[in-house]
Amino acid sequence: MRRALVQLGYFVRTALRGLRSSPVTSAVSVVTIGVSLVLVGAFALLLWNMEGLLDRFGDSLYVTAYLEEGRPVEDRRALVEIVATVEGVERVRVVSKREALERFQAGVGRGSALLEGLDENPLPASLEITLLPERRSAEGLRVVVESLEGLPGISDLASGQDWVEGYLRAVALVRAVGLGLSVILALATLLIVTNTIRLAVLARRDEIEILTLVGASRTFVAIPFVMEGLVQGAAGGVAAVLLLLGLFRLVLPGFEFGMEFLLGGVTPRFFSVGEIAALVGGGAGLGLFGSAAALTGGWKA
Amino acid sequence: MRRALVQLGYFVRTALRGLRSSPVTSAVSVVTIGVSLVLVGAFALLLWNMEGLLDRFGDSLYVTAYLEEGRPVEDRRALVEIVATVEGVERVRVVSKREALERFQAGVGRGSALLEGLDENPLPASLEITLLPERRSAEGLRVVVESLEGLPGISDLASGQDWVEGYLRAVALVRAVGLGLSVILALATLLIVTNTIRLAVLARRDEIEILTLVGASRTFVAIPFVMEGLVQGAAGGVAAVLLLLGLFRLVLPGFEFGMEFLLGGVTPRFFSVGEIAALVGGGAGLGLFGSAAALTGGWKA
Amino acid sequence: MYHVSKAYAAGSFALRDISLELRRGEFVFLTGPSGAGKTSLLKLLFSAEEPTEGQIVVLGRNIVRLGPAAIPRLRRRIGVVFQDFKLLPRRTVEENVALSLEVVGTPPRVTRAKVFAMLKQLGLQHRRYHHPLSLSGGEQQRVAIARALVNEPEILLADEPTGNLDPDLTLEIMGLIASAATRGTTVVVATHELDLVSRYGKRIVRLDAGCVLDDTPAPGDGA
Amino acid sequence: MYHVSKAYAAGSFALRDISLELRRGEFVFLTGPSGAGKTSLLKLLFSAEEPTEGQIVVLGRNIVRLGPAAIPRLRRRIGVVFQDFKLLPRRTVEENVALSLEVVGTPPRVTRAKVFAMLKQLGLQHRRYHHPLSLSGGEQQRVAIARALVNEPEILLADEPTGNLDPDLTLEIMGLIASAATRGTTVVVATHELDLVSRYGKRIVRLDAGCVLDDTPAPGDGA
Ligand SMILES: Nc1ncnc2c1ncn2[C@@H]1O[C@H](COP(=O)(O)OP(=O)(O)OP(=O)(O)O)[C@@H](O)[C@H]1O
Ligand SMILES: Nc1ncnc2c1ncn2[C@@H]1O[C@H](COP(=O)(O)OP(=O)(O)OP(=O)(O)O)[C@@H](O)[C@H]1O
Ligand SMILES: [Mg+2]
Ligand SMILES: [Mg+2]
Repeated sequence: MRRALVQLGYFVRTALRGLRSSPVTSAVSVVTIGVSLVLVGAFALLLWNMEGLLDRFGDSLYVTAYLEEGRPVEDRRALVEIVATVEGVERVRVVSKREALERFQAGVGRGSALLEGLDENPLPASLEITLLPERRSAEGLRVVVESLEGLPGISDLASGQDWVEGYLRAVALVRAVGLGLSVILALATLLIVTNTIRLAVLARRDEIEILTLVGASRTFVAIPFVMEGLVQGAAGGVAAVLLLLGLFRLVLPGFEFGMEFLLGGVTPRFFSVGEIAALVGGGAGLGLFGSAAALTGGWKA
Repeated sequence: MRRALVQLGYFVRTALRGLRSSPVTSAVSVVTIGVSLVLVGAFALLLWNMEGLLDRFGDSLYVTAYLEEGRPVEDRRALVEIVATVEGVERVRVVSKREALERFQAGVGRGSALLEGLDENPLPASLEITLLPERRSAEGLRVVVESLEGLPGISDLASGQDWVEGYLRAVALVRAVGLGLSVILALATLLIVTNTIRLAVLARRDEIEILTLVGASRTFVAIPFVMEGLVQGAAGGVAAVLLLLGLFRLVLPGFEFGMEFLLGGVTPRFFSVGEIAALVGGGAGLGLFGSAAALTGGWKA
Repeated sequence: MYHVSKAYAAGSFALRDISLELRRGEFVFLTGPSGAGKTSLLKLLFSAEEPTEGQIVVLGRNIVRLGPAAIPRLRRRIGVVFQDFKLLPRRTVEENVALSLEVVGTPPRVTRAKVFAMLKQLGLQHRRYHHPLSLSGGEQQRVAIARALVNEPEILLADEPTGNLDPDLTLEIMGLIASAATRGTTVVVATHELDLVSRYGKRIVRLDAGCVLDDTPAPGDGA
Repeated sequence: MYHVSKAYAAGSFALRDISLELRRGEFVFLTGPSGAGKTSLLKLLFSAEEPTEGQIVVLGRNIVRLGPAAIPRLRRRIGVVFQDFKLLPRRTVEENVALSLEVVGTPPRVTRAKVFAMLKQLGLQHRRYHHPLSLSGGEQQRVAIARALVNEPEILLADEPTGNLDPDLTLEIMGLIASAATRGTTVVVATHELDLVSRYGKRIVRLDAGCVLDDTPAPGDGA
């Protein structure tokens, strides 16, 4: 016990001394880890905010139920209530005949007097039925449409099947590309960081050799190095979070104009506390893993 | 002259010897440069293909000119020809009354019998006027609309101003985010590469010190190192191109389904020969710059 | 202390079919011209190199068969003064000497006291916080000697321990090494300085081109 | 050859107010106990360190005022044997020796011939393609000497050039150095080996604690 404490003291002291006595090497490791995490973090932020964007698009994914003409208002209310309880439905909105006409005119073009000649509004009222996010798939859509099909008061259903499939494919594509790039980025980062630490260890191989000649066991040599890696990694993680925060604050206002259009009212979000902890922890893990790998791999070379 | 040749021979021999005698360090530099370029390259490919995508969306950015009813067919032909010569117009397509009705019905929903009760098709024929890519801006649109406004035979113009502005903002956002990420990525890559080479130089600082003690000038010491950097960088560049090509070939088929929806008929493109040369040259430049920077910065430390 | 040893390094023989036996507490000089194999022999004893052939028994263990975990344990019982010192350039003199105590887990307070005493004996206490690179050659050599002796090893291997020292210091340090031998430490000193060798009247092993030329026992010794 | 030199290193004096003058072609031994300042003095001559105070004139140039471009040029005219050899571990013996010819731009063929001749003189031709780390201490020292001599320097500074060599080799190498002196090279040898110093009957400068203790001219010399 006492000996373990003595050893721990030695390890901590040696690790700190190592950090102090090779500032360039340490700085390089910290910067490399930091930069790598900034890349990963920036990319993660982008992806997450794009997910938000996709969800937003998903909100305009709805089933339109055209209502039969000439039904009493009470019937329609009852219908809305029934529809709202159908499994998979998130929200129901009533679009009146009048509103339908306005939309149509807005869609065709401003001054269009297209339907003006008609004595009666030919467009029917309808229900806009939004699906729950988890139901936004071709399958979920089919289920909802089937549940609605028999209901009295509904003359016709339009689910924009094409648009839905296109949307779903686009989401899948963005997710896949994002995932692919994330994997490449993560692997690249891991490779770069372990390589950098391997070089840092290489620069100090004399030290390692001498320690083993004096009778130090592998563990005795390795622990301070690994601790150094841990500290450097954590420092890199903290630096990355600060830099990302700075970038986020700096860059955001410039994009707000375009952002508003794409994200609508959604404010782009930064990392949560847990995610920040994960980033710093990831840095520490990288440093730890990197130096451990460098020591086992590069012990001799 | 003779002496210069002798020196050049020495430099080349020394650079090659350096590469051979420190294989781990060289490999680390090559891998780091390669990985960095893979990141940059993958990102560039993504961006360029997204630009293609944006252009594609841009194709559906057109001005609709509704035609007056009851004009003879000759008049309409003449109008189309005139419109086609307006500055900024790329293409003109005639949408007949019949086609307009079909589109409308398709847009409202499949079985919709909405306009069936009408004895006459209320929708007018129109011209779809596509703008030249370089004119696809709010300003370009305004110019075209103004040029068209006076023309006889046109009853109304619809340019979907909102949609245009939204689209343009989205393009600006994607470009800005892409540019921002590119800049971060490029800086990060530069930083990582120079750092790695700095460590590699640090690992050989004894060599540098001894050379200067034997009377070597700075240039004499530096040139072989810089040549090594150049070779390492070029090797990294070649590796990056091969890896990217492999990834591109590997990943593409899996995405084709989603891709088709987004890109339509556009096949995602790989780098041109010139771009490949630029990538390899960029690697060589990185290596060169990195080692030069490491030598001047880290000469003493 | 060790039995038979036979070794060659990288194609050409550095040592050919050497057999030696050292007793516990013995003091042996190893001499021979440059390149004779003195350093190679010490490296074998220390298991810094493996013999190409033959067996070596050190402190009762056959080091040829030793696993990688056992080698550090053995090394902690042996003090070595390397011909090229092998000091850590980024640690102070004090920290360098403390190393051989730290690897056995000595508490910091004890370490500091022992290191200080040892440095004082070697006239280096004022260089305590210097780094090896800012020391003269002789001072570095003394730091290496301090590191080898501070842990009171059972075996002391010294490769040219006085090559960079002036005659006065040489005498002093040989005295220190000899006194370690009288405390029961087995001492092997490799050196060319024939004066030194002859002055002490100890056992002398002469090597040349990897062979034992002769093995003169200490004058007062019956063996 | 140089005039006044006064220097201290990092707070404490390594050399105090030294004044020396060497003539072209002179052979001088620099002796003194460990830490006396011998290496420091040689470093000053070689502009590896700058004097804290005073001026040093070497080969007609005041090296204190020398720009960074002129220092390499000066160094190419001086051969140095470092106490710790300073060989490049990743180059062969041949390449290490060739270095001092390559920095002056000697064509490869000439270089190879000169290097071979020099290695042969030092009995190292069979180690030509070895790396320094696989050489014995004495062999490394001889490589360092070969590198210093191969370029026929105008000044030769040798720091303990025979510390790792056996008596026979020491004689041989001192002969080589002495013959360089007879060819007009100014030679400064720092050493503790008093036998060596007394045997040659050359000028002796004794240093202690950074001061010149005495300066004995060569017996046959009127100065
Ligand atoms: N790692 C190695 N690889 C190849 N040859 C080696 C190696 N180490 C030593 N040798 C060779 O073995 C021979 C003996 O070397 P060793 O270092 O044992 O000599 P030494 O007696 O210590 O000489 P010195 O007095 O000069 O230090 C030398 O010729 C040397 O070149
Ligand atoms: N770079 C340095 N920084 C601080 N002190 C130094 C430095 N170099 C040498 N010294 C100190 O200067 C003094 C003289 O050192 P120097 O190397 O000149 O001695 P030396 O005469 O060569 O001794 P030796 O015979 O042991 O090699 C020593 O006490 C040493 O500690
Ligand atoms: Mg030896
Ligand atoms: Mg010295």
